[in-house]
Amino acid sequence: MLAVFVGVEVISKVPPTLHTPLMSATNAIHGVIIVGALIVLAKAHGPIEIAIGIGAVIFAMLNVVGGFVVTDRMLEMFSTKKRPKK
Amino acid sequence: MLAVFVGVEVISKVPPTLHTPLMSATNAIHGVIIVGALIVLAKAHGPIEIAIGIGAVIFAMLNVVGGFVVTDRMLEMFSTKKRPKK
Amino acid sequence: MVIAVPREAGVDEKRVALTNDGVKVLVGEGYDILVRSEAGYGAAVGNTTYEQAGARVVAEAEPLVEVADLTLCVEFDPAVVAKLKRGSALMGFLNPLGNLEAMGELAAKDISAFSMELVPRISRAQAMDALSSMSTVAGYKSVVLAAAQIPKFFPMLMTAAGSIPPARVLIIGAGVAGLQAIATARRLGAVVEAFDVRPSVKEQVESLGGKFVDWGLSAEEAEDSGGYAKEVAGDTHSRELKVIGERVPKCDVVIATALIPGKRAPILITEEMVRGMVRGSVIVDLAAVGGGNCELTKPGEVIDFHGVTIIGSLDLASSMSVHSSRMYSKNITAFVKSMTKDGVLNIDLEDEVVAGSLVTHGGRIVHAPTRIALEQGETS
Amino acid sequence: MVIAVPREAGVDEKRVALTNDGVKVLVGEGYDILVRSEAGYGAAVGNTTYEQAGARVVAEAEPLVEVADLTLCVEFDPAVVAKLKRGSALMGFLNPLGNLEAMGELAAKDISAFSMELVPRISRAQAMDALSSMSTVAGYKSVVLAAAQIPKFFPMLMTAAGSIPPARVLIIGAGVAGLQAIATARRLGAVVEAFDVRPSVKEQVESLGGKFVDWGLSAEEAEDSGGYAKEVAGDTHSRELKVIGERVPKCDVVIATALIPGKRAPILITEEMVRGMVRGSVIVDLAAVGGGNCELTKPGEVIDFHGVTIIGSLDLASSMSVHSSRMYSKNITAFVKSMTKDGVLNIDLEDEVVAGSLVTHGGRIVHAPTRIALEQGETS
Amino acid sequence: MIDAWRGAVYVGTAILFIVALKLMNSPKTARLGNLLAALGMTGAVGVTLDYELIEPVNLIAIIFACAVGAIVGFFMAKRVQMTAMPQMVALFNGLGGGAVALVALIEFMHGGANMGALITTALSTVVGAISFSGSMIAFAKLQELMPGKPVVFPGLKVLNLLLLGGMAALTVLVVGTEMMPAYLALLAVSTVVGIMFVLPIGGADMPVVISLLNSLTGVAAGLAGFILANTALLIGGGLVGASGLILTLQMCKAMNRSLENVVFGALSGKAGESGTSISSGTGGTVRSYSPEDAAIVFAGADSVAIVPGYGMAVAQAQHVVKELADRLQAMGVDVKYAIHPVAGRMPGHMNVLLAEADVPYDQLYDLEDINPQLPETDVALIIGANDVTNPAARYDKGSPIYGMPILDVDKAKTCMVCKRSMNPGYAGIDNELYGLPNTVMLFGDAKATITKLIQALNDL
Amino acid sequence: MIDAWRGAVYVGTAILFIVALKLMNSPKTARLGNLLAALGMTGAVGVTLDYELIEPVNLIAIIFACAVGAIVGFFMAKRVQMTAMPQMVALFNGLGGGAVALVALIEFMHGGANMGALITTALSTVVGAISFSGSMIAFAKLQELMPGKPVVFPGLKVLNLLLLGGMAALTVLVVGTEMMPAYLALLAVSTVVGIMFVLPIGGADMPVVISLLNSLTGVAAGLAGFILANTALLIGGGLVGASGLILTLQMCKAMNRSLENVVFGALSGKAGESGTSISSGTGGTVRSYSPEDAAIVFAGADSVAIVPGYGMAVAQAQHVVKELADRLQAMGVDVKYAIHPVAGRMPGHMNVLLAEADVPYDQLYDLEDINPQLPETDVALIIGANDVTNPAARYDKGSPIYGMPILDVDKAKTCMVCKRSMNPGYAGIDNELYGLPNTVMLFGDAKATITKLIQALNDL
Ligand SMILES: NC(=O)c1ccc[n+]([C@@H]2O[C@H](COP(=O)([O-])OP(=O)(O)OC[C@H]3O[C@@H](n4cnc5c(N)ncnc54)[C@H](OP(=O)(O)O)[C@@H]3O)[C@@H](O)[C@H]2O)c1
Ligand SMILES: NC(=O)c1ccc[n+]([C@@H]2O[C@H](COP(=O)([O-])OP(=O)(O)OC[C@H]3O[C@@H](n4cnc5c(N)ncnc54)[C@H](OP(=O)(O)O)[C@@H]3O)[C@@H](O)[C@H]2O)c1
Ligand SMILES: NC(=O)c1ccc[n+]([C@@H]2O[C@H](COP(=O)([O-])OP(=O)(O)OC[C@H]3O[C@@H](n4cnc5c(N)ncnc54)[C@H](O)[C@@H]3O)[C@@H](O)[C@H]2O)c1
Ligand SMILES: NC(=O)c1ccc[n+]([C@@H]2O[C@H](COP(=O)([O-])OP(=O)(O)OC[C@H]3O[C@@H](n4cnc5c(N)ncnc54)[C@H](O)[C@@H]3O)[C@@H](O)[C@H]2O)c1
Repeated sequence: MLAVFVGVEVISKVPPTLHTPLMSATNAIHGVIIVGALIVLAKAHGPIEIAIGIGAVIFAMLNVVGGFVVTDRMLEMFSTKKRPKK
Repeated sequence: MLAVFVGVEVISKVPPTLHTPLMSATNAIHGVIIVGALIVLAKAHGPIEIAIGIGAVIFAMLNVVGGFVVTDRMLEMFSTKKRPKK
Repeated sequence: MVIAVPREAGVDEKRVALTNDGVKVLVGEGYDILVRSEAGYGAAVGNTTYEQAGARVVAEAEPLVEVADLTLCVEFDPAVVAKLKRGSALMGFLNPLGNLEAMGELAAKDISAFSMELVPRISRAQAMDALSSMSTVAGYKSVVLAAAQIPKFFPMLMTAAGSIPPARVLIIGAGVAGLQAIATARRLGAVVEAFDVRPSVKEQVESLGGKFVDWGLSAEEAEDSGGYAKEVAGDTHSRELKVIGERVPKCDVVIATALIPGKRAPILITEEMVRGMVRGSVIVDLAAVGGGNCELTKPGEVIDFHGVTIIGSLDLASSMSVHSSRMYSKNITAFVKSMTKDGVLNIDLEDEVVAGSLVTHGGRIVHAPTRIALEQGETS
Repeated sequence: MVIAVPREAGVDEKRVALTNDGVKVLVGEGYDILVRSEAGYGAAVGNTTYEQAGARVVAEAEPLVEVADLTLCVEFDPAVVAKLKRGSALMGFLNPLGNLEAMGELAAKDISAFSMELVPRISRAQAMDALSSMSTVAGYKSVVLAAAQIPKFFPMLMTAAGSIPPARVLIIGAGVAGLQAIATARRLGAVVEAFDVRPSVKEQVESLGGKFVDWGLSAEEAEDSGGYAKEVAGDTHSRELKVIGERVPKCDVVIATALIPGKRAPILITEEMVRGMVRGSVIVDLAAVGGGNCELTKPGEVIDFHGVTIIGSLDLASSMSVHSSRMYSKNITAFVKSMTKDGVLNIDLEDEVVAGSLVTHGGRIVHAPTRIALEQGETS
Repeated sequence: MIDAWRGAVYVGTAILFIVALKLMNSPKTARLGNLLAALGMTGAVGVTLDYELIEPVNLIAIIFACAVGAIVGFFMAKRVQMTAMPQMVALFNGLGGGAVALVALIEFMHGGANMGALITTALSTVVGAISFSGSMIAFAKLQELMPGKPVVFPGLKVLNLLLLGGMAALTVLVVGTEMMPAYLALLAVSTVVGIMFVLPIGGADMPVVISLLNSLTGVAAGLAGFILANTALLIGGGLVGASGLILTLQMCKAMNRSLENVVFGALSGKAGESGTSISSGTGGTVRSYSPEDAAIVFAGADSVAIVPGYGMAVAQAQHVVKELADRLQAMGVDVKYAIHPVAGRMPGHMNVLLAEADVPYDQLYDLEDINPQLPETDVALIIGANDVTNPAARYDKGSPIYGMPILDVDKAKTCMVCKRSMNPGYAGIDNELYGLPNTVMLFGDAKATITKLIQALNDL
Repeated sequence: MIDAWRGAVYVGTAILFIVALKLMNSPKTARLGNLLAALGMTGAVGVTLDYELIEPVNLIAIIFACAVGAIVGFFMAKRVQMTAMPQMVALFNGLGGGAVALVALIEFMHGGANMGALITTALSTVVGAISFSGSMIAFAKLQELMPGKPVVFPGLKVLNLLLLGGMAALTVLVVGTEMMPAYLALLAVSTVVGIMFVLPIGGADMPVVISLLNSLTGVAAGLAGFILANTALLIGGGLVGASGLILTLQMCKAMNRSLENVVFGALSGKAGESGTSISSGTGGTVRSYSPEDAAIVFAGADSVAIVPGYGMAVAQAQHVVKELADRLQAMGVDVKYAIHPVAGRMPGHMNVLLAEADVPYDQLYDLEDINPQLPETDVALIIGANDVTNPAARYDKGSPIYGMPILDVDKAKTCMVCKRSMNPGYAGIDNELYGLPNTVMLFGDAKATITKLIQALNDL
């Protein structure tokens, strides 16, 4: 509940240009499901569960790694134009 | 821990004139100890514990009520000068 | 082709039709430029400067317009017509309706005569719009003259010797000159009100920090299709006089610029209004060319009427000769350049700008109002 | 007590020493005010206006200064001395060093003569500082005159007929008049540089958006204890001429205001510099009162030197008669009021302002430089 | 690993996530924010498992799955073209949703849960599956594997109602009976619902939908956190669920649409084009920026040309324009004013105003001087000018302004136009400039808008 | 009452507290914030107890204690004079600390706690007691029940070290043995430590100390939350602990001191006067405001008179001054410019500049017109003017400006002076205005400072 509240608080004034990177970053963050996937895979029994677990971990991992890398690439655009401040 | 973090976040940019009212408000807030005092008084056994408990509740209640009222009076100063906006 | 730049005929005329910058451009286009000796003195362009730019300076005795294929002037001198080469071209403020006879002669000599005041005010022709250039100059100078004349400050001044209120300036007619006058008066710190028949200029006046006198005339009543003002008459005119009459006596300076193309300028400031003005006040009547907006105005003169100075001078542009010549020369140059094809003047009657500004061509008077006026003159 | 306001003697002098506002104040203090008929015409103050304010208008034939206890004037007319009542007082720009003989006569007639230019420039006396008032007027007007004279625009203008560069204005001497000139020229859009011997004015020039020509003179070399400039001579002077000489030819307008109290104005613009200027340029020499900063200046005249106009006019303040009279009248009124006790003039020699501005009093010349000059004149 | 330890790391992760989102508010710190979030994630993943307690088979499976996911994810993300970013985000989001559904599936298979846990499991299955299939459709649309337009067919509404009803019924069944077939049916129906949800949406609304799905995935992950009693999941998921929703709403707002309108618009047949994209009179789509967006553009610029026009005069915006220029110069940006000879309504109109605002003359450039410089200029900021920037003057013989020289602002890298509307200027003609791909509009009164822009620059 | 229900209310309370603190950031919403916090508190208190489960004795005790506390607290707070506010805050804070200590005491008496709970109990006793006694001393000092100056005596340092050592030893003893006497000794020693902590601090540093004690009480309450496993206490206490500390640090910063310096300054003998108060050349203490402070003053003003002087010209601040005036007018404030006849360095100097900035003439008032209005003006904002506001001109015959009429800005309710330093102006004399009680200084270059002020007004 507090998390939800903080979510609202933290987001409420983002410039529109950053909407997409921000969406992408939160997208990567919900990749925390990797934690859940790892837990279930760790205690999985039998091939079916393991297979499903592997699927879950792969999916989640793709989500996490891909999400962060894509976000980073988006954000690169803002910072490439470095110039001396006065 | 999250609470601490939020505390930092929420306070970090207060104009100096509001320092005193803010201090006063947080002062009232730590009066939540009233909750603790109530709990212990509710389950207190024997006159000594009850006496101490009564002391704790009175103290805490003073803190809470006095704190909020004082803060409100301080803040009154800022809002008395109401005037029509344009 | 040879282009001639004679010395202007008017005694007080200090402008010149082509400055050294213009010479450079036209030489680059392939023309030979002849300039009468000392033609540019009034505009601070010396003979050597012309020569350095590529022109040939022609002494007083030698022929000039006589040998030219195109003659450039600022104000038109009817006496020049006789000297022009047959079939050549002429360019300048010809004032055809005021020089009907000369126009006939020009046609008779098969001269292609371009009148700069007829250049249509379309976007493409803005660089050739000499009327705008000269109005700009006049609008600016009118305020400077008024400031020099009036025994008061323009700006507000709060000093140890009391507070001086800002001058109150009324601009009548917020066209090109009027707007420039507003801007200049505001720069000097005056409080400026502007008046016009065309309600569409309200926004323009305000965009310069002036206050527009809104007297509720609709655009249809006031404006023709070309954006020029229509003549107002009858009831509207008397309403207009009332609105102006209320303001004039409260003003320190009035700049009048109201003109209606092809007509006498409307009378907007009556003798009575002037009598109501405070001693020392100043009226600059830029409409003096059209007879003046003030009924007391004597075109070309500065008069004092009960302590009010009424400036009817016609030479405001000439008094700013350096810059007005420079602008005029730019306009002329742009015009000539637009008609030039392979180094010769190519008069393309299909071209709106060319056709619009031609008065005589191919031995005929092609400017309709002029032709009509001439014909009426002959019949009457 | 009777205060007299005569008509100014100078033909071109349009100012008046006391306007209707001043009359009101002094009547309130208990004085009787007599004003010569039409004395205020030049300043747009009519006889009836004076009467409404509480003054008595005195016809030409009637005695005026002859009956007055205090006579007010702007410029001093030596001829008036003979008419003044013995033991009365006189107030105005007396120019004592230029009117030595008349000062002697004033002393002889036991007249208390206050010279407005001698009012000390202390904070309290700012409201009586007529020199500052007139300098303010002159500084403003000098720029307006230059703008009216020069055949160019002051402001930058980017138009379809080319871009007009802003006028370059050099102000020499950034005192009261110079600063006002900077402000006015900047308002009109010119690029302004200012030059002074006193380095302390740099900040002031910049506070008006002007550029200060820094030529590295120290405050001690340049300034006396009262904040006035000291005369610069020898090496420093030639360095100064060099700095100015580099700039003058690049300028369209030069406004010269450099004065040194009690001395001839320094020559800062040489003939050679003027020759280097572009035709049509303008020099306004406000230092003409002190002989002029330009060696070609003819005080009181406007001359044309190789196309450069040099304005040496002395009547700039007079040409702004309405406001300059108003300011002067405020100054005079404040001065008289400060000396008034129970409705009469109370000359308190303890008062710094009174003592400082008195030239003659109690039958003696109390202004030291005047006395010395007179004595020297007598012995030589 | 001691539980307390792990808990601490999870809380740390949560804090890092929050800080990261906060840092994402400004372009200057956004990248750092992303890095911090990644760091937090690494920490959380690192401490999750007690490796010594895991069976070898599972360990191998874990290592294998992690390696595959990480490597494939990394290269996909690195290789993808900038323009294909949106579909990437959709894809990854779907995978996240899928992972949740799978986790829930395994938990269900484990069985033995109480009522509350069962409900939660069913819910996270539903949400995860919807998020998965919806995202995949979004991906397919954006990648043009299927038509990008809204797909609507008769009976879609009825079908949707049926599906939703089925979903509800199945959920009850699953919770009541714990039967595997019912569960699988629920999974299937949810997947179809996801598809049906995204199918009717298209075009410019896609980003909003992706954002919504993103939020959904967050909710799903949070639900999984409940099932697994895992703080990191709970907080992380909740955070994304909430911020994702806010973000979605903000995106709608920026488009002047409501969320309902976006989601159900096509269904009810009243789908509008996105509010930010107006098709300009001369073709091309017009992009509208907020002052905040504009500020970010300026933050990345080295050179700016300010082009004032009549609108600046009308708004009397000269003083704020000067202030903006000062602000930009203080940031090290090279600022020039490009003055068209007939800008405004009188010769020298702009000069009068800019002189009043104390703009130094040497920053003013006329047409001939500035035009060659414009192609190298990062941003041309056009303030209330119109005709003098209209490219039609170059070639369209029928145009009333044909032949007038214009400022080549269309050649600048970005061309930003501040005016109140799409209305024409003096000449009364449309300006195709506004539809060019490198043009963005900054709608509003010049004075108010530039003031906001300065504020946004300060807030950056 | 169901525990889940109660938990939800507690979380709600926590959120209300957070929102409240957030709202306290701006004077406009601060009061609402306070109300919300009080609301949250009421909620938390309301749900805490299962009344049906409480023994009648305890219930009566509770009702009695609550009534007494509430009534006394209310009237004390209502009756107290505005000037006595700080000591009230100190008093209430101390009571809060005391309550914590008492709660801990009862918990200790209950006994039967594990190691962790014991440590926590000991800690909350220590912190609560320190906060209690420290606050009481602070109260006594402020109420002038004892000298307000720092009390330092030889050997204080040694004594403090001994006390701290004793405290540590006793804590270990308590945790190890659970003996009541040890506990009581700990309570006593902690109380003495609190006294010794505040005694050597005095004067302007008091608010900082109170804020620090406030933070401590928060920490103590949080610790009590641990003991009682109560979320509301945990979050509320933690919040106050953290925000109180931040606030303390900010207060130190605003005074240009470090926390160490404030707390240990007197002890080590290098206590400085507060950085914001400089004694003015003509006596009186000069108060310096930040632009943020100034903004709040303006937010409460109905009428403002702007007094420009030479400094505005030097800074070329006329455009930002106009902007400030526009901003204030948009807020509904009546703005007038008061122009002194000799402000600046030439006649009409201010007119030239203000006209350039497009200030309407009818907002300019000269000395005679504005002086009668100044006593009714809320704020006189003096921008780079000095001599023209110097009250010495009225009476000090020795002053070079004696006799010059001045602007009666000293008669305005608040007089705010923006200049770079305490340096004199043209006349070279000090200005006693700066030391008047209704004057505050806004040090800095006029242009930069006014720009910051506008920013602060926007942020409000
Ligand atoms: N300079 C001269 O001497 C002169 C004389 C006469 C005619 N002209 C003609 O005038 C035109 C000048 O070109 P231009 O580009 O300067 O002006 P323009 O083409 O007339 O365009 C001005 C634009 O400013 C916008 N605008 C108006 N008020 C605004 C406000 N408060 N805030 C923001 N934007 C505002 C208008 O769009 P919105 O309504 O959408 O806001 C309008 O499209 C040319 O066509 C020229 O030929 C010039
Ligand atoms: N108006 C005239 O005609 C005229 C002519 C000559 C003399 N005077 C005299 O000039 C004085 C005018 O009074 P005033 O009050 O206008 O000016 P002032 O008394 O000279 O004071 C100006 C103040 O502005 C401050 N300042 C300077 N630069 C600044 C900057 N960049 N930002 C902020 N503050 C700045 C200075 O203090 P800091 O250094 O602390 O910043 C200074 O104390 C009077 O004494 C008058 O008699 C007037
Ligand atoms: N498109 C272009 O390139 C271009 C160039 C220059 C001018 N123009 C336009 O042409 C129009 C006229 O310009 P102009 O300055 O040459 O006009 P002008 O010199 O013919 O007249 C001056 C002004 O007087 C006004 N006026 C006429 N009768 C009046 C009356 N009875 N009372 C009050 N005012 C009266 C007119 O409305 C006009 O504003 C303007 O709208 C101007 O914007 C367009
Ligand atoms: N305190 C007051 O109330 C008050 C009032 C008015 C003037 N003042 C001060 O009096 C001073 C002089 O004022 P003023 O205008 O009457 O002076 P002024 O008329 O005597 O001289 C005009 C200017 O010429 C300059 N100058 C002199 N010789 C020069 C040279 N060789 N080269 C270049 N410049 C030269 C002077 O420095 C001065 O700035 C100023 O500092 C002014 O601020 C003070």
